[in-house]
Amino acid sequence: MNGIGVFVCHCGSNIAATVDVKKVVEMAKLEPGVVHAEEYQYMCSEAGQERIAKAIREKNLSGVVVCSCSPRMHETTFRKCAEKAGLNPYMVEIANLREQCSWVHKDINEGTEKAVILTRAAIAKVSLNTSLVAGESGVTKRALVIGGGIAGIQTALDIADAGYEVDIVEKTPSIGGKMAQLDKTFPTLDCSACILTPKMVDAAAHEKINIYSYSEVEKVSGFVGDFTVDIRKKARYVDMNKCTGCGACMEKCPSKKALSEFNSGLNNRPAIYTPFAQAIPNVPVIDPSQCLKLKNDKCGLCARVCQAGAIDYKQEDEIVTRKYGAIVVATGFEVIKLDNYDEYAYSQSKDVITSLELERIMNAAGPTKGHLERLSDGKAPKNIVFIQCVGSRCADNKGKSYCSKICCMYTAKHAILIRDKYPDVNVTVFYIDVRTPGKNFDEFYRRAVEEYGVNYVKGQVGKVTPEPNGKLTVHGVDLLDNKQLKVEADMVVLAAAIEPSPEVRNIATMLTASIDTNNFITEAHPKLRPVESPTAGVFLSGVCQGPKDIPETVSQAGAAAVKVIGLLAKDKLLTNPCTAKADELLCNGCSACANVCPYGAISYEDKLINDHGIRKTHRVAVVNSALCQGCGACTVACPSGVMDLQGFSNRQIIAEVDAICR
Amino acid sequence: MQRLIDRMKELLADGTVVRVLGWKKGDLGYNPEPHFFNSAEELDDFIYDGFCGANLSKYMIKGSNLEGKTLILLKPCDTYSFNQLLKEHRVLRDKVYIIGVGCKGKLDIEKIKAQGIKGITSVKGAEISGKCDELTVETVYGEKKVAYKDAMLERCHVCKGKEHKIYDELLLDSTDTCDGDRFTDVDIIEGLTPEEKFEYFRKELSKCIRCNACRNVCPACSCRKCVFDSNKFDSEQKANVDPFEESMFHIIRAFHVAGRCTDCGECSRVCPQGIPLHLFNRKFIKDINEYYGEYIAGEDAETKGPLTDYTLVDLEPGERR
Amino acid sequence: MSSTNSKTAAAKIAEISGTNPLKCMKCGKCSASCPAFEKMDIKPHQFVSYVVNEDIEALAKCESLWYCLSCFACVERCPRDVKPGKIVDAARQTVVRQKGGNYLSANEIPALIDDDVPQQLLVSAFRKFRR
Amino acid sequence: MSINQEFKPKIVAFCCNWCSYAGADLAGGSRLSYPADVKIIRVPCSCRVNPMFILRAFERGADGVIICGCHPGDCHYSTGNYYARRRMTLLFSMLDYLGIERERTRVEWVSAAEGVKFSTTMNEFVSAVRELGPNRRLGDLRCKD
Repeated sequence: MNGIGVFVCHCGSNIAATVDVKKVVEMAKLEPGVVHAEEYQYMCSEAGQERIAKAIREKNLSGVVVCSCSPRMHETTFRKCAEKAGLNPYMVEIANLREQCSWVHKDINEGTEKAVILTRAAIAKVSLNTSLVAGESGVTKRALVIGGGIAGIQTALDIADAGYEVDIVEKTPSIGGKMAQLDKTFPTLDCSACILTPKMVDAAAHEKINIYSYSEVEKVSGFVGDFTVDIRKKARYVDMNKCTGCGACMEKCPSKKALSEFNSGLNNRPAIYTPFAQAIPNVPVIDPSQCLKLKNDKCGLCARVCQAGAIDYKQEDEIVTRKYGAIVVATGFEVIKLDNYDEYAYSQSKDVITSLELERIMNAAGPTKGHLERLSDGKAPKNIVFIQCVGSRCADNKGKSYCSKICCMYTAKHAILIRDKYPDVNVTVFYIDVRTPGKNFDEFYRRAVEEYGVNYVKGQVGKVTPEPNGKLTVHGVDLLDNKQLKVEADMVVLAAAIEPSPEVRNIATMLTASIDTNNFITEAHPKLRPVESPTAGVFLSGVCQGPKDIPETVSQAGAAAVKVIGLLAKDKLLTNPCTAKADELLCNGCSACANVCPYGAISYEDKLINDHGIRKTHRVAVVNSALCQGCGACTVACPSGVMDLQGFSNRQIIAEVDAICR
Repeated sequence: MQRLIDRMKELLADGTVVRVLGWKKGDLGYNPEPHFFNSAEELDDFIYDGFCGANLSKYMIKGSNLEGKTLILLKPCDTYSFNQLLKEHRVLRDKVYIIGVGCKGKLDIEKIKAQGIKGITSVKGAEISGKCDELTVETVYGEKKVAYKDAMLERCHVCKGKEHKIYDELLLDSTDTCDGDRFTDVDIIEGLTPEEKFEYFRKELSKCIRCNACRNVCPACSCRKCVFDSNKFDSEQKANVDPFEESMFHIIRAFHVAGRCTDCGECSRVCPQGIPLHLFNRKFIKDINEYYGEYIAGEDAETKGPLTDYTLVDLEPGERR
Repeated sequence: MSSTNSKTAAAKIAEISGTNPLKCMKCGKCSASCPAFEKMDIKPHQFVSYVVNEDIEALAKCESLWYCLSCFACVERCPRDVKPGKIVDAARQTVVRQKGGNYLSANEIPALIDDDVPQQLLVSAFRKFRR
Repeated sequence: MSINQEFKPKIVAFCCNWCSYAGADLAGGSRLSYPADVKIIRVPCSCRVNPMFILRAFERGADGVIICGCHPGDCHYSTGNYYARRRMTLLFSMLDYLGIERERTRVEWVSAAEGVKFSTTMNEFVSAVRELGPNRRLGDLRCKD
């Protein structure tokens, strides 16, 4: 220990007005270990920093206390300054004389007395500081994207374009996600498939992108830069390498009773199927719950018609283990179940549909070949009613508390498309509020009203009753007219809330990422780090983080990609040196610390310990400093105080306590 | 007891175990002590009677480091401690063969003395095979009778039950001894004013001589080096100077075993000053049960302890449920 | 009624009904669901804003109190858990209590019942008039 | 015990780096005053606060100890304050059991945005401790004059 230098900042008059800085310097000089103390107008200025550097060099200081503003403001500044002068940056402590002293106290005597004590505590702490060196860990230059919707595809493309390898894991047989199911997109009304499928093809063709379709993430271990992931490739019963995608098998398959997931269950698909014509990969899968061969060993027609010999009924799930440097969650959303909204007769009438179902009905490749017709009798509807906010913005326990964000716009889109194609159809929209923030969004909604004559009525619908004549009576209210309305409709479209995909819970647990009460993954900071999860190396893309439309999803996907690229571009990651560390000599190996570690950073090893010449094998805790974030939960769980936190050690904090209570 | 000895010899003979961890006769007939018996011959000094209150599970930390398997005798309450040690990886299951022995309540010689009986030479009626309802105390002044229950350790009056939570085999019968509520004393203290509470504990704790017997006997205090012996917190062992020194020691000791303490009562049993140390542990146990749901440490070797666990809706500090 | 009085009256209604009228997002689902809407001078959704605006005097005088069927469709369907029906009910209670008596006494009821009276009416009548 | 206006209690406040320390900074930035008796020790998380620190503070003559952390659910380390909540609940209950007034110990969740809450909490806490008077039950007499 060579000696501590104390540097008291006036911060202009910010500190000096309520703290007698000369007195602080004087008192600091009396503290044990202090060999240098001075004051200056602005310590953070270049001249101020030069004073610190000079003192470090000339007096060969072993520790520095800067009495200035909050460490949250300038701790890094002073650490860098010390480092440049040849002192370990972690030998610097800050006494917060501005935010926590001069700015809150008015009396100069009181302020000075407290400043002296705070300085004393910082001196006591710094005298126990140890030099810390940030550790390094390697980076596997490959990223994993979980989810192959527009969010996942865009993230993967952006990462791959930067030259890094990306794997996409998609649970369904094809990438494309919800966007592939949409007919047109707002507010430009361009065809969804026309803008999405080229991206899907790009992703499939990209030499840096590898798609695991019909696969799920099974297990994740490791940490930022070095994740190990087990991927379960579900048995397709079709050999990906042999299949030519001719489609003969699907045509011939006699089991055609399964509901098409892609068409929202509005029509049927065969047991061997691709979800849709432009599926990528264009290799069918056999649904084992439907296939006659797999169920009771009959049929086998597909194998017989397959000229490539790609059908393999014996195929089994396969687990692939791969290493990644970063993981992006892009698991997307589902439309909520409408069981809690029986008043809207969704389960009673085929003509009450969700908006996503309407997308399929409007789509030329959909169950009605794009003709707007009632699912009950195939007749063209004359009156269509849209009901907004079904299950969104609820404070009861039936629905979701949040606004699903996309419904106002897609309803305006649907209304415009219908009025455009079928001018004689009356469209009524019951709304609570119309929310259209976004470029050209409100203009789009106004066009629906002003150009297309869509009837917007403010007021939520109370109930929908199916009538014996096949019509639907919508019991609504016009709050602006203060009138109850009964609207006769041929079709009712519900703007049902969206919710995160159910598997996100499981994935979040595997990634130790936290999720909120609505199952959306929590971002590291709601404003400043919106695409990162609090777990290092895990990033968020798309609706898994919160409701979003396509443009927003694509921007966020790009942002997540940039974060991933920034990570993968590094050869080494510097780790926070203020991590926990166990004293192997005395560790009990009791597991208390590992039980409370939120990062899984603590493991146990049977180590040969040399205890003053006595060699014994003990079970001891080992902290992975790349994983440890330095919270200190383990240090308190440890009964013998063997687990300590570097930079905030037990003895350092005790020294501060003692200095304050002296 | 002969059955027990025969069985132990059998297990030694067939090589299942290489030693026995049990109780050895003391010099006074009422002070047996824990002992590792390394051969069948040594077992001549073995005893298991009403005075064998000592919980042997902690000795298995040492036993786990010895060559070969150890036969350990565990009373029902000792099995909780053993499970807890197993959970904390302090003992190894495959290094031990457990005979769960029956228990009819354990005796406290101090309780006999407290009845004004002096000059005790021996006590009869404490045999495990007996009925355990009356003790005959031989003293230099003649024979005295004491009801077995009146000489029982406090902890046996609030016994957790006579079921062994872990064992390889069971031997000997038990009798239920529970006739009290273990939280009664805690309730009483909780009802006092701050002044009265402070006075009570000051009076009790000022007796503490920091002999560390409570810590050394405690099966949960199994750290290889106790914080009070190390410099980890600048808290090394030192002579008591002021009343708070002991309070600090005892609060921290109780806190360190909170959620791990099985309420085996050894701390109070061994305290030479008779400080009711279990009152600290039971306060934590009571709070844990009330705030976080019933939890019995050592009931199994897997469940997460209450202090290494949480729920999103836990009670706020200072709030009462 | 002075402003402090109306404040207390509004608080009283919130208390009796056990609901928080501030949670209302003015969607109107209550009014859309109400079978007695046409007869009401103050509509169910307005009831909520009257309480928010502390105009309890108007509520006490309104016809709606006696037209509400207490069918609780609005309570069931309110997405914000504001339960307008309970608010109407609470407002009615404050009026009934002030008048110092019930609209009907239990003894008068048997004479009024004939075979055509649905049981639900009896139940809701008790709910409305007897506390 | 009569309220002694002259009595200047020693108050140790442990503040987590991410929320409460930032909350204290915000209180400073907003010039929201609280008694100078409060001295803050920065810890990474409320779960870093060892009961040893608290007892040590009392031993060395502190009159009150307060621990501030992120609101439950907002912990920077996601779970730290949940553990802290259990530990402190039990420890404070024990201190109460030993006759150490509850008003001398406190846990408060203060977010980085709650400068006002930080200042009002400290004002309340200090006046509660002032009312109790000096801590005589815990102090190490050797440290006194």
